[in-house]
Amino acid sequence: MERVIVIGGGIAGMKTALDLNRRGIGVTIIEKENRLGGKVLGWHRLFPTFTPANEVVDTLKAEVASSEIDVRLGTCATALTEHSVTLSDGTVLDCDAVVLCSGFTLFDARIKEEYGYGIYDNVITSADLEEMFNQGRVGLKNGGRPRRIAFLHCVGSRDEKVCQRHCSKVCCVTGVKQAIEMKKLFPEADVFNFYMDIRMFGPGYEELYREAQQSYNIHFIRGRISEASPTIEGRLQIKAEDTLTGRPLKISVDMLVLLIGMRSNDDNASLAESAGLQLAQSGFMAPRDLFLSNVRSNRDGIFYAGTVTAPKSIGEVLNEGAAVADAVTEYLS
Amino acid sequence: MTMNFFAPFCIPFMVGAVVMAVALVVKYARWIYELPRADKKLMLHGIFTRRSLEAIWEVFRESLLHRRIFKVNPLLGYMHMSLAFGWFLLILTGWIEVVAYLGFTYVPLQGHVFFKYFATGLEEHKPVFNFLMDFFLLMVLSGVFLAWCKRLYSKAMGMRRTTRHVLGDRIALSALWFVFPLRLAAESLTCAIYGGGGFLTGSIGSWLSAHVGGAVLEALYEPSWWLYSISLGVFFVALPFSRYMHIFTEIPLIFLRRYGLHPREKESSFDNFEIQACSRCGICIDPCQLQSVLGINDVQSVYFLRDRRYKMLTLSVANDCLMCGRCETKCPVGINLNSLRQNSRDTMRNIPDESRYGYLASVDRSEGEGRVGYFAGCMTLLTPRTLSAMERIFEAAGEDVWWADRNGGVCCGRPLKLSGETDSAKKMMRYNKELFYKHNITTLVTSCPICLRVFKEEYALRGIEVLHHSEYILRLMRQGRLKVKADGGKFTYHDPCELGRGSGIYDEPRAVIEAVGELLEAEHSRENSFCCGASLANTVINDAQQLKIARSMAAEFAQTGADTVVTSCPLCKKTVTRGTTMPVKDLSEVVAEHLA
Amino acid sequence: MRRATWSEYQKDIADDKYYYARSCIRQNFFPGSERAFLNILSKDLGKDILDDPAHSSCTGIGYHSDIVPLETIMTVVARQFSLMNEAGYENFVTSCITSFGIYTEVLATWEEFPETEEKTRENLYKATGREFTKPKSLAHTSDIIFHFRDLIADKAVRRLVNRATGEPLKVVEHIGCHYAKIFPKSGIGGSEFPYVLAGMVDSWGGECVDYPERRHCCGFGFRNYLVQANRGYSIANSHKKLESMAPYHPDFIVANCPGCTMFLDKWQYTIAEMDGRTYGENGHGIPVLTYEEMAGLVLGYDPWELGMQMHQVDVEPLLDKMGVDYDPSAKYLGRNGKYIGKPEAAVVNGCSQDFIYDIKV
Amino acid sequence: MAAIEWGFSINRPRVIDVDRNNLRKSDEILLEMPELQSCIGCGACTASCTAGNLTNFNFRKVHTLVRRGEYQGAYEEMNKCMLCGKCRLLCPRGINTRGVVMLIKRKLGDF
Repeated sequence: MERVIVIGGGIAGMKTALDLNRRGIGVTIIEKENRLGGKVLGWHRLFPTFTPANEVVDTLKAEVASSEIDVRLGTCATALTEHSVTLSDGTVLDCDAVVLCSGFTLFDARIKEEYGYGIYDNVITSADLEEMFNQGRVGLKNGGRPRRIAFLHCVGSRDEKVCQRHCSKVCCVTGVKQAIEMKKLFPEADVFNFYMDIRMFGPGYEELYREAQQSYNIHFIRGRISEASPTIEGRLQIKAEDTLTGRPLKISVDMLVLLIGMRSNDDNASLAESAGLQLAQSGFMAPRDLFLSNVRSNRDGIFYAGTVTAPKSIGEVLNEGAAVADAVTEYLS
Repeated sequence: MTMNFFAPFCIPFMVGAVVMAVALVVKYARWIYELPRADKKLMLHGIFTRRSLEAIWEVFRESLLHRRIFKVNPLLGYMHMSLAFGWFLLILTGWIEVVAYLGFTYVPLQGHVFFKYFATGLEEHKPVFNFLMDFFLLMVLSGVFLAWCKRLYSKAMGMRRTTRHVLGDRIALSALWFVFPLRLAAESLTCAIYGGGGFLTGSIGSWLSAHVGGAVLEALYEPSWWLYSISLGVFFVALPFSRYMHIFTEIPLIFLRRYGLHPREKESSFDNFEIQACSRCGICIDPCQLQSVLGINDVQSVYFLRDRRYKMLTLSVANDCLMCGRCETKCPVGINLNSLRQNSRDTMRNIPDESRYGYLASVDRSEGEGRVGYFAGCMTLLTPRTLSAMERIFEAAGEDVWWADRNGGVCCGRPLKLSGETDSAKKMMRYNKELFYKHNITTLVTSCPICLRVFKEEYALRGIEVLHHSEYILRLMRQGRLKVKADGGKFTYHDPCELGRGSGIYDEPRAVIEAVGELLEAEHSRENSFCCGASLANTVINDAQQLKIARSMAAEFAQTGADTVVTSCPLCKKTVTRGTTMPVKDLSEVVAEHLA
Repeated sequence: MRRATWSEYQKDIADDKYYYARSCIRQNFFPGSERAFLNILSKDLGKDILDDPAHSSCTGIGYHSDIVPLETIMTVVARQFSLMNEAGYENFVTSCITSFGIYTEVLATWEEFPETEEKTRENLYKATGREFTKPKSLAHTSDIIFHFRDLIADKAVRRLVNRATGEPLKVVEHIGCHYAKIFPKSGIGGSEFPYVLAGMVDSWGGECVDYPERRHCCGFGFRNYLVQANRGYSIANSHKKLESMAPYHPDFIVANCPGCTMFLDKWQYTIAEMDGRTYGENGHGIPVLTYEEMAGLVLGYDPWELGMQMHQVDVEPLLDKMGVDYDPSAKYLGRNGKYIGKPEAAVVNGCSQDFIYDIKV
Repeated sequence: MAAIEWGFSINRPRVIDVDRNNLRKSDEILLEMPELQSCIGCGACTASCTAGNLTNFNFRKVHTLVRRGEYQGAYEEMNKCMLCGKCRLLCPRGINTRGVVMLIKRKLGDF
């Protein structure tokens, strides 16, 4: 029986493995964490429908568990060719094809130190906020209810200063979704979203954006926050330009949420080198082309699915899982 | 024979009658006293002319017979006529009856009203009066019956909606409902005990005396007259403070109108006559698209007038009106609903500001040298096809044109006036007027009915003929300067409110369309045409509501079987386009496409 | 404040043998500070530092005011380096933040555009017959004090604490814009959370205040100040900072840029005269210190020796708080005991406006 | 006041200080017309504006400032509007722009 190794046990990896397995192909998933699920595990609800994230992950996990897929947790790939994958413990696994589903890394907001993440208590990231939602404890560090909340879009995206030129695509709608969730939790609070552009690319996203504005009275200010400083009341003063009026603006908020972007994994480069793969300028893996071979790498036998090639939404990632299974099957036959 | 014309039960009636009389006199005297000087002059000049005679004839027709309601809705007309004219005849015949029995002697008012009660001792009966009085009573009762039905089943009366009333109205209404049934009861009981009466009261009386014991009849007799008197008294007291004020107010209104009085740009005392002449019949509710399409049911003219009368008018009610004029054409009292709403808005919003629009002073972006001026209007600048079509038409006709605002001009002022900022609107009007004079034009053509209306009504342009482009195009065609060829196209036409009901221009655009193709009328056209919903007069409804109106009104066009909807207003064009998938064109475009 | 990232912004600072470049503003407005710096280095710390009389202004003010062209200033900078080479030193330290910015910028420009360095060598040679090599290290004088902050702490005779209460003094540290805002890597702690002054304050027992406008410019802004009509912009910046820090009741302000020290000090005087508004305790201004003065006080220098009588805002309230012994009568006596003149009473020093301007109510 | 002729004064900051601004009127306006919040700043209103063609009146900017609590001069600016209604025909978000003008004037004027 042919064997395909899927590197990464997030939703892309699981979907790929399931679709291959369904076609009678032996699959091994290699996941560096001690559980399957990837980044989506940390998410609470999904835009734009507020579907609980675990509905997606749990379904996939249950299907994987009830299948014959070989899952190796707590280990990662350090090198690969189309016929083998070397694990961190030195083991070499042989295979007939490899699908790289190793996803992305969340941007470390501490690098944008002007926003004070890790320095001021109530500066958090979008991922932290999802974690708070999951734990059911949303609020200020001191347990208080925020009266004013600011969201900052494009932290670690579209920013030459941190070498992240690309757009992370999903943060805009995440910001809108989280703003609505915060407004629902704290109806008395004013919510301000600071953005450079609002990119509502998917179905229902624009509608959600409009709903946020009109039904939830969320203020959208076009301007990037330049800095956050503490105030004597323990709030955060943030500065931005309200570019639509051409005036600088400052405002004190109780909570600043940084919508952190997706960046490429640090080990993409070494993996690429080991297998002779091409990297995009952004550091993500470069597929053979962006149209007919968008799940194939430049080397036969090595495939991509999910955010290893670029930021994507969950729906798109799952589509790629299905697409790559098709491409691998074609390759093996 | 001497008769005593007093009984204690008369007191409620007498008090009511006195209160009503005093209230009416005080009100009318004050309103007339407060009339603007110019209005007083008009009144004095008109009183001793045949206009007064015409007014009397109109009072008979409208206040008693309610001819206009008949025209709108015969059943409703009959209801009003039977109540008003029937009651009038009852009173008139009653007086004649008293004279017939007693000769010309002084009989106090209650003596006339309760004659049946006081006249039980009469030896001879005059059956003709018995018959007539019963007949008229029956007539009124039939009206009351219909009124009851209207309350309960307004649809049966051909009205989808009926007015929701304030407390005072409900009291007066209830009293009125009971006046005539109680009169019937009191008179029938009287007949049962004392005999007499006509086919109605007499017959019921005989039946009662045959079937009901004498003691019971005796016990009911006095209370029935008391109740009758009380219901009359209550009604009279309530009348000047309720909608029933219209019964009397319509009479002076008809006279004043005949003398040439009308509502002005600013609120004036004359408005009182119009406002209180409103019977709140609610005929204005059904034509209102805000009601029929959007279900908004507290802003229609009837509510507007009510709120204004009781000084509880809010901006949101005053502003929430398309001013399409559909209700105005239906109003049986002929109240100038739009003018009243307009001057209410003025009162609520007009803030004279001398410094406002100071920036207009040096603006002149016009071009061209012709004696014919073309004013596109702001909206036409957003429908450039109209603009280029006009250009081709002018060229084809060899007209030398002065383009007032092709490169951006100053608004005509009507939108601002519609919002109530009357004095500021005047500044724009003054600016444009001076611009027209400066360029020595003799004809002013506009393709925007909104502009057209204000040019005609407010600008008072001496030596400049103002034409809508439909009129102008038709004139060119009739003069032979513009040749068009018909190609069998099927068109339907939407009457813009400001052009049709607003300026009375219905035939010209139709004549133009018929010259190039076949015109298929929609179900609602001319005076009955719908508003597109985007009227500048309404600043309250939102975009979704505008769209809903547009869709509902445009649905009719598809049913005509036409290929193209034609209209002659840039705003209507934009709006109707949103409401239908059919192509929508301005009249000028259609003409330009068919130039020979 | 948790300065999580400052340690990522470190730079190499030489341990000894410095070639010293003076600051135009510092030597004019805070002459005692430069002397104190030289004394601390050479006497207290026993370091070799050369105060070369042959060096000149870097012409940075002229450069930022569009009066001195880039080529000229590069040549001036090259001459300073040449003098340093001639004196046998490799570590260039400059007293001025503007100069520090200029040297950093020029070195970076030469790095990125080598042809400009060639041109400069040519210009310098043509003008003076000199040649030069670039310094091994470039540091601001506050970097040097920061470098030796723990040594100084060891030798300290007093700490930055309130003698009466034992509480640490609340210090507003203000970093000159050209220290790290142009090249974040050139400053200790980077541009967002510079640690150069905060490190001194921490080591010497004080407590830094993090207030909303901490990062804001003092308002010097060269052309904003130099053109009288623009001074409204300049003072508005100091005003904004002072308004923002006032609620924290700082005991003093310390700055590493001579321009900032001067403007935060003198604009307090102007604001008080204009609006009657003061920001310190008891209707006084907030004393503004150079880091040399702060170090000098810690090391037990006499305040008048440090030139603190040259401040617009009186420093006595601070000296009292710190328990510094000083002779009030010696304040306006110069080095030879000669009277150097005394400023008029000022609102910023607690004198009422009515008194000064004889306002008849 | 000061007897010294300084030749300059302390410039007022241009910053929109949301903390210092009183947002009550702004909140009232948004409560009455929540759709105003859905403005995406495309500028179609201002581009088509009849008054904006003749003056520096910028409807988009004025209402945005009002939403931030900057009321100074907003009434006077809105008074430049002719209420002609072109902007309402163009607004991609379907905002009742004429209603907004009237509402802002009502809230910020004295009527």
